[in-house]
Amino acid sequence: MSAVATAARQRPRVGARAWAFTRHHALTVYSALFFLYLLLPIAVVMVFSFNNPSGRTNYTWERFTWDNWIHWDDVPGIRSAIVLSLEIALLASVVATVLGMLIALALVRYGFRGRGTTNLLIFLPLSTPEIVLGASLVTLFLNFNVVFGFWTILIAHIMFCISFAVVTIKARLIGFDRHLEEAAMDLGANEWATFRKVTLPLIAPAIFASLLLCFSISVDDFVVTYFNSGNEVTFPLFVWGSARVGAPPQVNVIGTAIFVVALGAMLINILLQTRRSKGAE
Amino acid sequence: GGGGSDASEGTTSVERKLAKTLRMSNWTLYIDVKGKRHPTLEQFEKKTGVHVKYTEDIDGNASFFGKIQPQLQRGQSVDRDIIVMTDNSRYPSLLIDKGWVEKLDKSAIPNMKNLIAQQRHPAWDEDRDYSLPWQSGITGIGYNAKLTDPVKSIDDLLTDPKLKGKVGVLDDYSGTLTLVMLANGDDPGKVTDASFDRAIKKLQKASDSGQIRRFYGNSYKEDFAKGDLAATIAWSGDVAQLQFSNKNLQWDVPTEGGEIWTDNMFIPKGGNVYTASTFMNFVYDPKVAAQIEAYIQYICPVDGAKAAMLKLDPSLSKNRLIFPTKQMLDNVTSLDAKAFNNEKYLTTWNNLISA
Amino acid sequence: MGFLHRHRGLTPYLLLAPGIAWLALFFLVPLGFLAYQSLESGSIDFGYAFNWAWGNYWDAIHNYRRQFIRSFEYAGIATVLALVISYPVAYFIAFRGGRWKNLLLLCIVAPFFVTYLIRTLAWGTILSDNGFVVRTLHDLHLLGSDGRLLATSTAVVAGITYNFLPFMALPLYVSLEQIDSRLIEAAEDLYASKLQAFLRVTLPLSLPGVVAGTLLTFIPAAGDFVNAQLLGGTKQHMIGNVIQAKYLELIDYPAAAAMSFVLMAVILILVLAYARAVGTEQLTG
Amino acid sequence: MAVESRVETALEAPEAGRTVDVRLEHVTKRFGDEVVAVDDVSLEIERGSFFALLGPSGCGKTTTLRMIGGFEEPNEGAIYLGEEPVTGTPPYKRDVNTVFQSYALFPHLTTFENVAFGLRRRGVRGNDVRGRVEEILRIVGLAGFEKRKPRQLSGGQQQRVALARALVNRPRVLLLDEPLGALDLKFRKQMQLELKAIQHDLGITFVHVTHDQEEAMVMADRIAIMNQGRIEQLGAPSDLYERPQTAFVAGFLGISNLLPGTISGRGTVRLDDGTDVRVSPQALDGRTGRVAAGVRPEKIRLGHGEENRLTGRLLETAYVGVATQYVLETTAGKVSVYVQNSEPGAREQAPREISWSPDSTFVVDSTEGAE
Amino acid sequence: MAVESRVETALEAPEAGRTVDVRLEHVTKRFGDEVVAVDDVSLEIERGSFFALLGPSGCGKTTTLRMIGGFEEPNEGAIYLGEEPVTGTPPYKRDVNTVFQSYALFPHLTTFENVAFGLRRRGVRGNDVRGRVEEILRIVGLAGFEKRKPRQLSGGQQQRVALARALVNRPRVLLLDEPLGALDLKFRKQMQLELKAIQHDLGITFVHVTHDQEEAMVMADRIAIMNQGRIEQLGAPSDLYERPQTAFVAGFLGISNLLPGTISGRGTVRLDDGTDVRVSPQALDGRTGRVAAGVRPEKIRLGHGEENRLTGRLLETAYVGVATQYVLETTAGKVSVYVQNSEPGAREQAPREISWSPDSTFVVDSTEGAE
Ligand SMILES: Nc1ncnc2c1ncn2[C@@H]1O[C@H](COP(=O)(O)OP(=O)(O)OP(=O)(O)O)[C@@H](O)[C@H]1O
Ligand SMILES: Nc1ncnc2c1ncn2[C@@H]1O[C@H](COP(=O)(O)OP(=O)(O)OP(=O)(O)O)[C@@H](O)[C@H]1O
Ligand SMILES: [Mg+2]
Ligand SMILES: [Mg+2]
Repeated sequence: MSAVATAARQRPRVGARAWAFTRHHALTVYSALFFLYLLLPIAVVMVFSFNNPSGRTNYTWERFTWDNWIHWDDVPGIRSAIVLSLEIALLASVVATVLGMLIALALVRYGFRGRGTTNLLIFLPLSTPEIVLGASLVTLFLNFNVVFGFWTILIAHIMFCISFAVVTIKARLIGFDRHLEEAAMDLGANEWATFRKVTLPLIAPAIFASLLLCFSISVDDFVVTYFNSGNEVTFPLFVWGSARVGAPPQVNVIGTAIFVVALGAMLINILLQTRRSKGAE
Repeated sequence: GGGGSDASEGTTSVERKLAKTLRMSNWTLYIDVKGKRHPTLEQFEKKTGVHVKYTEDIDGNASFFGKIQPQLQRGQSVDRDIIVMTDNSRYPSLLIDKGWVEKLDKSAIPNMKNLIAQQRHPAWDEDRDYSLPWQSGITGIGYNAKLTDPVKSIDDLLTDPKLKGKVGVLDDYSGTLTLVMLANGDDPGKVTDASFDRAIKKLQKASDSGQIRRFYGNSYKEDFAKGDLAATIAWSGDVAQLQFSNKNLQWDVPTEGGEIWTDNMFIPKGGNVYTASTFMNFVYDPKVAAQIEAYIQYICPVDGAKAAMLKLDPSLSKNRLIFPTKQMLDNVTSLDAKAFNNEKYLTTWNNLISA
Repeated sequence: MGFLHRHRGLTPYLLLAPGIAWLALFFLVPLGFLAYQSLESGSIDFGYAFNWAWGNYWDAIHNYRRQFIRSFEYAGIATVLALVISYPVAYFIAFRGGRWKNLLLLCIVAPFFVTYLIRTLAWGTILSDNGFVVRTLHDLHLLGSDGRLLATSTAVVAGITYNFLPFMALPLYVSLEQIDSRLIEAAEDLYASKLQAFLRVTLPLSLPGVVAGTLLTFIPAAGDFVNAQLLGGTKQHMIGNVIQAKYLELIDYPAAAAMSFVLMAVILILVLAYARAVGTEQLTG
Repeated sequence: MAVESRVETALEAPEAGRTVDVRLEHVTKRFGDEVVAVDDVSLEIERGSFFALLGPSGCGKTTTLRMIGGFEEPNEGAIYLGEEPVTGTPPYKRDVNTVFQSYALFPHLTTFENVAFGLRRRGVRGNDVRGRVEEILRIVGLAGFEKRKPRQLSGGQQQRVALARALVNRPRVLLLDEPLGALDLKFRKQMQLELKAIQHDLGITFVHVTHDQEEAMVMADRIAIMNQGRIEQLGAPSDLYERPQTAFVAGFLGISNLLPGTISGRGTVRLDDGTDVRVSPQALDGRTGRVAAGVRPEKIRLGHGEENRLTGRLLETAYVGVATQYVLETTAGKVSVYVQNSEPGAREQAPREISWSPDSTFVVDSTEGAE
Repeated sequence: MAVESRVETALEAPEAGRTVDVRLEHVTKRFGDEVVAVDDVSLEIERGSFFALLGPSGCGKTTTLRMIGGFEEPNEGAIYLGEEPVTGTPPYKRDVNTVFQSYALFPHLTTFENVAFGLRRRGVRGNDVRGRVEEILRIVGLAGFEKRKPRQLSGGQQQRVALARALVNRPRVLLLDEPLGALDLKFRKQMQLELKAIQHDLGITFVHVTHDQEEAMVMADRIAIMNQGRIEQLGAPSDLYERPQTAFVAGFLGISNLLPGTISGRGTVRLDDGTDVRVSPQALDGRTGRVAAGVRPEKIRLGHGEENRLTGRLLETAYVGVATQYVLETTAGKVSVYVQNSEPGAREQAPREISWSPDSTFVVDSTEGAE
């Protein structure tokens, strides 16, 4: 192969490569911009967590300080609020995801009487304005003389998270290859083992997505929580309440911290996994 | 209004014995703070042995009322001894009319004598049988001196073309209406259909023309601080805080007059009257009042607090947004209590702000 | 387990039982109270009485048609925007995410761990009339004469879009992630350009995700009030705001309840129409 | 040896009193209103035997297996495993393992874990698992592929994982749905021997779906030929091959020449061109009237050395490795002849006369159904 | 007829000056660090020819096709379609269609829409589409299945949809990855004829991966035998069969007897037991020293009629439908013999002497690689 021929052969190839490269990266660049857009306000929140305002309002940048981070719980009530919120969000997302998954399995896998109705029932809580959702639940609790507090908040959160879980997991189950479950049963796995060893790993992305969604809905809910919280205060309640005087920078600290901790934990997890799989080879 | 239920009958002031715990609900960050603690509450505990379960779960009059209303309606206890609600809303009078709050045990509140004169006889609770002020504020006009000449009147605010789109108006029924009515030369203390309509029309015009940026809740502060609002109807206490960061932010009572509002302590049905009254008495001690005031910096309803403040923080005692001058206090009024519960007015108002 | 298999007809009901029981008790029963309430009349001062006050429904539809329409308009636009914005990213994570998939997913959701108010405050800072963004847009003559982004309908729609992105992106990801890339290869083999392969194969196969995402976005967005409240101007209020005001400010519980039912009914009708359009199997599995 | 043993078994008539392992009684399976995938099928499979299901694409083989495996319930009829009816018994309670036509490998598990799946479900642990999985992977030629995920294997390798995954469990009944279809001839032969050895050693009952008749003929004790959801004929391989009952079976098992005619006497069929063909009397099986006389191409000799004879004109010649195929146009119809390529150049002949023995002649009802 | 035409083409030597349609130059494809799926493969496929890729499972056939189709980029080397190098050219810009080994049918589309997919992408509309799709569905025997979704089809039916989906586009090059593997013999033969007819009529270049050697032999003009990513031998079918160059090729294309020995003179191999085997001089191909002499089982005759002879003891007999296989233990090693079952009872013989012609004898380098 002469040099000329080689060069001639390579020219269009380089062009094609460049084109493919650009296109490949168009999506990457777009995604980067998307995350920038998504995370931009978080960056602002983060910046203002280091602000040292002279008054009680944290609206404009004044001076840098570490104080807010060092004394992150120097605002009475903020610590118990965030702890309560995290507890509720964790429990609610897990329970709602489990319940939602079961409903999704029933809806996708089986034809049964009442399937259409069930489907509609799933959409109803989504379409109910939060305020009446919260208020009417109050009526129920009052009728049964339930003491308002942790449990009523949890019940409410699970209630409105279920629909999100069902819809998300259903989106995955619809494309699921049933032959794999048949194969598992054929190999002696009962329903539960089949679910654990085959179904669950394959719908894991949906479970994870559902957990994330439910967590974020729960941890950010204000209206429904407000009505059913008794005199417990969750983090959003604290933040919305503090709006009258102006939220202290500690609120930014906590917001940033949840974000950073969640991301950090995930990052470490991924790196460990990579290490482990590399080590195994 | 309906009478109280059986459940609350037994817990009236008959028993003059302190409970173990006092349950108080208040607005967020609305009491003095030092580190992670509330000195006033600790002092009270030390003095009386009553533990205060203090919850900051009130974020709005309407929403808090909506939250406790179902229980009160059923005659159930709301598990609170003191709640704090603002008198420029319909809720204080509703609470009283419906019999959802207990009478104060005035004998346990000798310090009630320190209540400033202007606050002694509100229309909705003539003799302060059910309520006692916690803090007050004045609704006036705030402006950003860097962006505009001083805005002294509501008419300027709502019509000056230089301010177009940079004017904030509060979605607060009482505050905004009072100011506009005063500007119209009407008496807010005696609202008539005609004066109400005039006020609404004026606001509607300003809203339609784009003069008003939007009707704000608490969030006006942020836009004001950042300069998105050149002038706005504003609360004195807020501007007092904003000034620390931005000296250009000014506030004044409009020339035609401003509105005063007060957050009042109530004892909801089923609350422990004696313990609650004892607490009220405690915070009406001028020294305690000054200590609270030094932190929250609204307008203190306690006579003698200014004197006490002089010792605590002289600069604050001079701040007329915290200790308003007599002239300011003479120039403020409040809205006709009857207007608060007028469904027609409220509907009209809401149609204006949630267009 | 053997029991399950023997009574296969029962299995779906057993699966449904806990979740549906939860919804029935904590949603349907309260909804019953709400229905009852929606037919009451009276006022807070004089009490409410049940008297088949169907007029509440009529009033709801009649007096607030504008807000109803606006709600669906905003929710619709926001849904389409969210779909268009997040589809490529969901695609990117599903097909190019590799081992970073979960981290990227978390990145989509994590901003929402920060309370809405704080997030919106931050947007307020970014999009302030005196901020960098508005000034740049101004200089590019991309902004109208009132020269602002906040307190406009754009701001409300953008706020809804932003705040509902995860509800769109995650279901999309979930169904994109399971598409067999060999099918896309097959499409390309059959002369489908990248775009056509996407339109004819990837998109239809991700339809369950699209349907899930659009529903999870549109339905709650139609009842949303907080974005209009914090980002809107004087004329951007949605039906959620009206219901909020009816309930809290006017303490007109029957009206609020009736409006909620009207809202729910309209939403369900739209959902059914949507299901019919995209094929019920996508919706119902 | 395995091949040898097969021959023995195939020649034995099925004895009475042997245990039946799988029994289908009037089983029908419909999909929707229109598709009848399996239509009133009855069959018995003896314990430890090697049963092959043969039939054209879409005839209902997979559906039959799926019903035995427990993945579909029949609309009508009953299925027995051993003595027990298994309607409603879940797959995991049936001591049956399946090699799926579509493999159905678990995409999230490695080759090793795919194969170990069944063992683990039955509580086998640790080194036992390792030993057995590695053993079976070695047998299917996949030693060294333990860590690969299914997506990283070639088609044939995937099929072998599917095979190993079922074999490793040593179930009572093994259902194989075209388990060797993606393998090359050489390896397939090797696997056939392995399968026979396993069947022999462990006494497993094999139900084997294949489209490779030769495979069925070599391996199976009994073969069922299905067509359009029904069983056309069931019997030992040589029976089916040498004495097909229907034109479909004759045509399905290799090429056959079917010459239409009428039975003209004891042991004689008069073809439509007037030629008389001698057949063994039992081949007539009591038939009368119009029939077709059949003969396999490889049973025909070039030249006139045998009793039944035809002459014709050479139409086509094709070289197919082992043999050469001639197609002649005769007065009785087109006839194919296979001649082994014993020596190079054998295919250059241009034959005109052919002949075959009456013993190689079979008779079927009519020519409809076979092309 | 199609078969006839094939024979002609197969016998012609590839002429110089014919256009090359597909060319691979030193193509290597690796997966990860360890797997070399395709290893320095070079080949040329002429326009309109039928090229078969044959090789054991996992040898790299699919990977080769996927590189031609554009689904994988080679790590090294270049691929040309016509005169153009196609590195980086996306699949949809290559006038190449593929029948995927895994079918890759679109699950959301009906049979009709699956088949119509390619046509619609190229702007064919309305009745044209309907006509062409129905025509091709008829050819693959799926008329009436238009409305079914892939999951409602049997395995073989799915494969036929995959075939139809590629065929209907009449591309310049058609890549078929075991396109008939799930079909029964009879239908497969029929489809083979159809494919040849289409190739003949439309001048499409076929690259056909199959594990069925007979299929390759019957259909292909040229065959490449791959092993472990490399091409072992490339040539016309009869060349490969009758003159394999390596033991692997000899062993892969059907059973062959390889008898180790040493070249002892012009046209003679002395086997290890001392027997001399005569071979044609060109078969030696210049080799010296140790080799193996090979002969196909079907070229061996029972009795001593031919020049090369061996005697031995009968070990096994197997009946395989068309023929009977004998395995004899001779002094030179085990020898398989195929004898056609010309008449019933032929298999009862117990042969001791075998012989074959020098022309049927080939010579390969050594016996490693073939069993
Ligand atoms: N994605 C992959 N990752 C790693 N190895 C792979 C991958 N794809 C294929 N291989 C390996 O490359 C080799 C060649 O695979 P290929 O699919 O080309 O085989 P093949 O000749 O088509 O085999 P078969 O006849 O079984 O289909 C095999 O050993 C296979 O395991
Ligand atoms: N889920 C289904 N819905 C409708 N028809 C079906 C379904 N599954 C199979 N069929 C039809 O039932 C018939 C039998 O299918 P089956 O899979 O048993 O065939 P098969 O004998 O295994 O064929 P192959 O050799 O092609 O795999 C076919 O005509 C097929 O189209
Ligand atoms: Mg099948
Ligand atoms: Mg392959």
